[in-house]
Amino acid sequence: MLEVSIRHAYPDFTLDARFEAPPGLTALFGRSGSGKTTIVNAVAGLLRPDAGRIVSEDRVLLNTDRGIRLPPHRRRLGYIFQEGRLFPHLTVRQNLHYGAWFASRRTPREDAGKVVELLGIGHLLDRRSGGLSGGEKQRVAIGRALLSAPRLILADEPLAALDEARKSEILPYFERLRDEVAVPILYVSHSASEVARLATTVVAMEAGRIIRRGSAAEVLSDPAILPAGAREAGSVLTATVVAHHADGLTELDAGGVRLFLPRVEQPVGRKLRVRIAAHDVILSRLQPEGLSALNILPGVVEDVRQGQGPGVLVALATPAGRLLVRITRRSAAQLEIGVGQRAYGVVKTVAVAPTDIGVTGS
Amino acid sequence: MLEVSIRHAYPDFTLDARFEAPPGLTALFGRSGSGKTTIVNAVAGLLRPDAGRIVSEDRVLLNTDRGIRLPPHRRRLGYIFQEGRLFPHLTVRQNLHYGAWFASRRTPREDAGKVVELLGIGHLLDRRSGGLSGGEKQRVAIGRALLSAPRLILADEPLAALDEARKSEILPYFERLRDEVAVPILYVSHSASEVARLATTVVAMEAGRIIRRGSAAEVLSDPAILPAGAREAGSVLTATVVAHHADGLTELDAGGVRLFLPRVEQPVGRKLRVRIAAHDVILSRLQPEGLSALNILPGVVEDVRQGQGPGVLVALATPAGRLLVRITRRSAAQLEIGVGQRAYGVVKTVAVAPTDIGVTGS
Amino acid sequence: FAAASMANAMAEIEERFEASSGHDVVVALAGSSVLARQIQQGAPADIFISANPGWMDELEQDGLLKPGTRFDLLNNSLVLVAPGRDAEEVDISPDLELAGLLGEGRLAMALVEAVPAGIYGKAALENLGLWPNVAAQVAQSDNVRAALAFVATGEAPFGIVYATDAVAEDAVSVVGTFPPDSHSPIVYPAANLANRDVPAETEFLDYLRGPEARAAFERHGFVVVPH
Amino acid sequence: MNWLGPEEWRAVALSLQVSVWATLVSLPLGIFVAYALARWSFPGKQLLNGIVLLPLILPPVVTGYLLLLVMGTQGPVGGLLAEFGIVFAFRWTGAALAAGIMAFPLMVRAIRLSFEAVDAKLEQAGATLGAAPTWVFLTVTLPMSLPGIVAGAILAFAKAMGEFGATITFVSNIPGQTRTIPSAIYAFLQVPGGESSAMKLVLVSVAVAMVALLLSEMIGRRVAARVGGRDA
Amino acid sequence: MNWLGPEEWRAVALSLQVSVWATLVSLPLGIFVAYALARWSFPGKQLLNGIVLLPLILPPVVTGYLLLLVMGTQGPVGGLLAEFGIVFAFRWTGAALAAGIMAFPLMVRAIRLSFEAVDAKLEQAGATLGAAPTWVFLTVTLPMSLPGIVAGAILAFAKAMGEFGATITFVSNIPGQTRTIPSAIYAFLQVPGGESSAMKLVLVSVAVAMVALLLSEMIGRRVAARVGGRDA
Ligand SMILES: Nc1ncnc2c1ncn2[C@@H]1O[C@H](COP(=O)(O)OP(=O)(O)OP(=O)(O)O)[C@@H](O)[C@H]1O
Ligand SMILES: Nc1ncnc2c1ncn2[C@@H]1O[C@H](COP(=O)(O)OP(=O)(O)OP(=O)(O)O)[C@@H](O)[C@H]1O
Ligand SMILES: [Mg+2]
Ligand SMILES: [Mg+2]
Repeated sequence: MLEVSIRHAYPDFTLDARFEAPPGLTALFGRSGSGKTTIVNAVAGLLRPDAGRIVSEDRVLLNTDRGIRLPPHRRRLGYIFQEGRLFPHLTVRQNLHYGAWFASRRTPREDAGKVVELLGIGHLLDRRSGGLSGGEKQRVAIGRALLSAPRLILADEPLAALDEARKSEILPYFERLRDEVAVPILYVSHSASEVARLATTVVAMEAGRIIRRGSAAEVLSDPAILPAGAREAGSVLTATVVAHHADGLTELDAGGVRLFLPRVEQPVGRKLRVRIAAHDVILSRLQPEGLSALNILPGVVEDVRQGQGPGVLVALATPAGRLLVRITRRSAAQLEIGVGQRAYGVVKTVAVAPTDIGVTGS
Repeated sequence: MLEVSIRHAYPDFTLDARFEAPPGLTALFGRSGSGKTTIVNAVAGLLRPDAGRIVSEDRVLLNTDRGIRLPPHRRRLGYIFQEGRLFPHLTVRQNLHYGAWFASRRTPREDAGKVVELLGIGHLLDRRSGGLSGGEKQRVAIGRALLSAPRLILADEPLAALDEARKSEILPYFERLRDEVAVPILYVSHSASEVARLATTVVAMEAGRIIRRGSAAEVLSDPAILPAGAREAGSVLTATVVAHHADGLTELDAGGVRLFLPRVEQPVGRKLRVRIAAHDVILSRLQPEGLSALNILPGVVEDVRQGQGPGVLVALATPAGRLLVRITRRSAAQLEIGVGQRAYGVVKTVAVAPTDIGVTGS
Repeated sequence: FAAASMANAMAEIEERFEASSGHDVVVALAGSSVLARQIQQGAPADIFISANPGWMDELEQDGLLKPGTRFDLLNNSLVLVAPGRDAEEVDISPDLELAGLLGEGRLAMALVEAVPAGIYGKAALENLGLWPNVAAQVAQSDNVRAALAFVATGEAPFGIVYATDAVAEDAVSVVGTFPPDSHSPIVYPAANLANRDVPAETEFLDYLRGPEARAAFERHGFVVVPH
Repeated sequence: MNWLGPEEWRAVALSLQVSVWATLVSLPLGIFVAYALARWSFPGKQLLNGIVLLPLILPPVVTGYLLLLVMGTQGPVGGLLAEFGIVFAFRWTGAALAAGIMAFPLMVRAIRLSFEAVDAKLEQAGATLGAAPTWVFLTVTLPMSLPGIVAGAILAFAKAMGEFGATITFVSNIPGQTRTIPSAIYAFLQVPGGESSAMKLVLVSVAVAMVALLLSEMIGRRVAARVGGRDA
Repeated sequence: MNWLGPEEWRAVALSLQVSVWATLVSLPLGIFVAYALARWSFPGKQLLNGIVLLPLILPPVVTGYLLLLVMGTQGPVGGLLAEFGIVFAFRWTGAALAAGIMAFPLMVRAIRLSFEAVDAKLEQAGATLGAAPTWVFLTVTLPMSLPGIVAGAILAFAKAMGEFGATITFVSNIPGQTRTIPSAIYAFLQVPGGESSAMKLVLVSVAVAMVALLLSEMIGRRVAARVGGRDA
């Protein structure tokens, strides 16, 4: 449980945010300057909000009414800052171990070697932070926060400076923290696919206020707000690994429908969450044939929503769950889409990005 | 013309890079720590390479053989740093005008008001940089570089900290600089779609060396290197705006093939470059019917390349140009794809992101 | 404790006394005012030789002197000096055109209200009726040596210093000696201090009065007050 | 106030004059030397560093004496300057010179520290935006190190207010010309019973210095807020 | 070397002893006060600030005299300490005390400037990683401001080597006990013909200070490289 309720006024900007989030990873999502970092800083104790209450897993971090304000160093945080903030006078190794030094010896902690390997910073350990590249700095900052045995992780755009390949290596690690280590995580990101994959709860912000709070599927696919823009709408299906095939595909079962995805390194029987971007789905009235796309989800049109642009969002009730499809108005007209009609959602196997497939949280 | 040839050794890292790029925007593309910022710093004159020669548009910036080394302030740069580097003691306005102050009065310069509006920083002008959010800082840094009347723009991941909406507002501006103002630009990015859209030339790096240099289409779709990972392969088609339709679609002509895209705010007759990600194309042996996808490109299979993963890259020669299609091995087998066969590439209209459509450079 | 201006002489005397008596003497040198204040604050001093009777009087009033041990040890005389090895002598009398000789230049003296040499010098000039003419041109230093330095470097055309100082400085010459009656006698009183009792105290005081010490003092230009 | 005689007031005014001039005139040179020490490497750098520190190590009397030898009207430099009508000996200008020289090491150290604390990355940013090194210095380095410059100036001013040994040795103690507060205090302390007059002057000098200190703190705070990028 | 007599060597040794002790002992206090002035706000802060600066403003003689009054065996504090067997008056410890007090303003200013230059964001980062304020200070603030601390220490050391007025006033000029190099120089300068001996001592003292300066520059450079995040 993470409960946040903060009021704070800057000269030109007022934050008035209140949300509760179940255990797991809570993603803060919103445009530049909407107040994400401000919230994270308040949770970290680096900002004293004018008024507020912050509770993480029964630990009251702040309660201005009752005059409680835990100092930052007793909040047991792992804060990955938006701007790195490595200690310039320490080596990378010393930076990494800084937090562990202060953590109680009994806390279970991450294995340093594993984290270092995951982040690909083994060759940097004896360097100082001054000469590191942007991405290297960011990776060390991630390692430093993770190795401090935190009971609450704050990550402010942790992957923004990294290349795609590195991102897809690090993302599963956050999933593990969320699910196995069960550390609550407050995560800021501009990337819908990151958020969809990781977030238990998404909190969408605008100009200092919370405009929506809910599961990733709910919030990201809400055509009424589209916090990340129409392009980022999509549905999140839950599926179970059935088999790994020799041709590199993994077969999944989503409510009785077969889905084929590029190889997913998860054991058979594992439940996954698969994000399917609405614009990656093709809608067909007929059962498609002779197509390279392998995933065909039959369903019934549940809802048709038209926005201001040329796009129409169609919600298709399939056995695998609600599938969002974004098509053009013209297509909608041509196909004569209407609520209650049968239709097929076609998803290219390779259109589902590895970063869009994650293991499910609790 | 940008000619770069640099050798420089750090204790653990050696850069040995040489490339030439035609006028326009040259994108440096490569993993974290591959040496991109090092090259940009050498071009800016902030790093003295062990040996090298850098020429931009007939201006020799560096030639260690002939002992020429223009100091940074005479290189007439607009450098957008990876880490902002705003002047903390100046207001946002003063930061923005800092460079203009030193530029010769006769240089044509950008209109400050327009840039400020584009970047959405009008309300920040009288603030100091300390309290700005990460994205706000980055936007001011972009503005500061653009307003210094540069004759060479260096941009090191300028958009990494920004949300999608802001990105798609700023991208056209870089196109304008590239095409109308005709300033050479050296641009570092981890995002294939940014690069594909903007780059005249892409230079792919790995561990301090140039591994490939060519047009965006050539480099990004090269299955042999896939600098950004397989997911980022794609083709770049050139198309002309034919008409804007009332339903919000724009009709284009690409070598005689009609393409429909979400509304593109460009006048009829304008040539555009359209990036189509390989994984967004569905391959069909039959002429597809009853599909929501509107863009169907007939063609002949030219090449089939199989990588290590489950994917197969198929190159389809269409009247609109070479279209890359990424399908699974299984699909390839099912469809019995072979060189010389006729096939259809199907692209969802809404699958083409606004950030993937740009005006063509020279 | 001894006035700083006695440094050389005291060093010599100390050495001889130690050699002949076997006692270990420690000589602390500083300005008389500093030393007097320190004695007031309980400095571990046994004997005080002041360049200024005023400070000795003050200590006496405070009861810090062992009664009956005070005596005048040394005399000194005041001279007018000028830069150069052989400057023209002048006759120091009420008729001396000192102001005229100075011209635009300055008369270097020690502080005329604070430092003994300055006080004596001012008194002498007043007695001779010269003071009002030159008062505005006096450059005061914190000690005699600094005043001498002004003359030695030629910065000031004339200076009033102790004869002992003038003797040792090659770059100046004595152009006249102030008549002894133009100022109160320049004496260096010595006394045994009350607070501590070391057997050697009296022995050393006696030694100071003895012939060996007298010789040493005279070598350094002092005049020993006859007893 | 009538508890200070006109003589004393003259000393106070003179001290102020001397200290302000000593500080202001030496400031540009101090900034220059501090910058050279902080950013350049040149032969003899350590020597310069040492020379700057010299007045701190030498007993003030020695410094004063050296000044007298070099800058007196008969000295090599002083003689030359005298030809141009610049005379230090026995003038308040000489007192200012002595005070300035004694205060110089303090000023340079504080300023140098601040220069060293300025992030070279910001200076580089200035250069890429077309600012030549001098301009980078004026628009980035200097404003960013203002807190240190203010601190250095106030240290120098305080030192100048308290300077005595070198001053009296170099330019003597001439009422209205070179009798600064410390010289006056010294004179009072030399005579039995002069303590109370001395104390009054001490109080005045402390008060002046405190006012200067408070002012500098206020400036410093405002400047530091700016440099820290905060809106103030 | 035989161009310095045993007396002079004793003065040199004593000066070193006094200056090293004065610097080392006042360093922790200097760091503390500098930190308090740089980071805390408390009532009387400006007063503390002023008191620290006091020895710089007051003529050294006055400082020495005040010390004598307060810390002498007859003085309120000195008397108390004397009961515990801690005596400053006329001991080398007193010389160290006087030198330390005179050097204190310089030390504090330099250190304070460095503390102020440490980026508060890094201290915050330390706190989020579980370091309590004391630890943040020890692991972040202190190491990052080492260049300033070194600079402050060397300034203080140089000042202590050159300190004279307060020392001689407070603890007099007793050979082997309180006769430091400057006092010895003073004594030589007071007598006719003492200049050459004085000059020798000046040279020694300059040499010592220069060695200290060079050492501190070397340390400072290395430390600065580290703090700047460069590998050195
Ligand atoms: N001053 C330096 N000393 C030592 N090594 C350095 C220095 N500067 C850079 N390097 C190393 O050179 C390599 C290239 O750095 P560079 O900053 O050019 O990478 P980059 O391609 O910009 O990476 P990123 O995408 O993470 O910003 C890195 O491994 C870095 O650690
Ligand atoms: N110290 C401050 N003083 C004044 N305004 C501030 C201060 N700190 C933040 N703000 C303002 O508050 C708003 C929210 O800032 P915040 O850093 O929380 O944004 P953000 O959502 O993290 O944005 P980004 O994605 O760009 O990092 C911004 O408009 C910013 O300018
Ligand atoms: Mg932020
Ligand atoms: Mg980089």
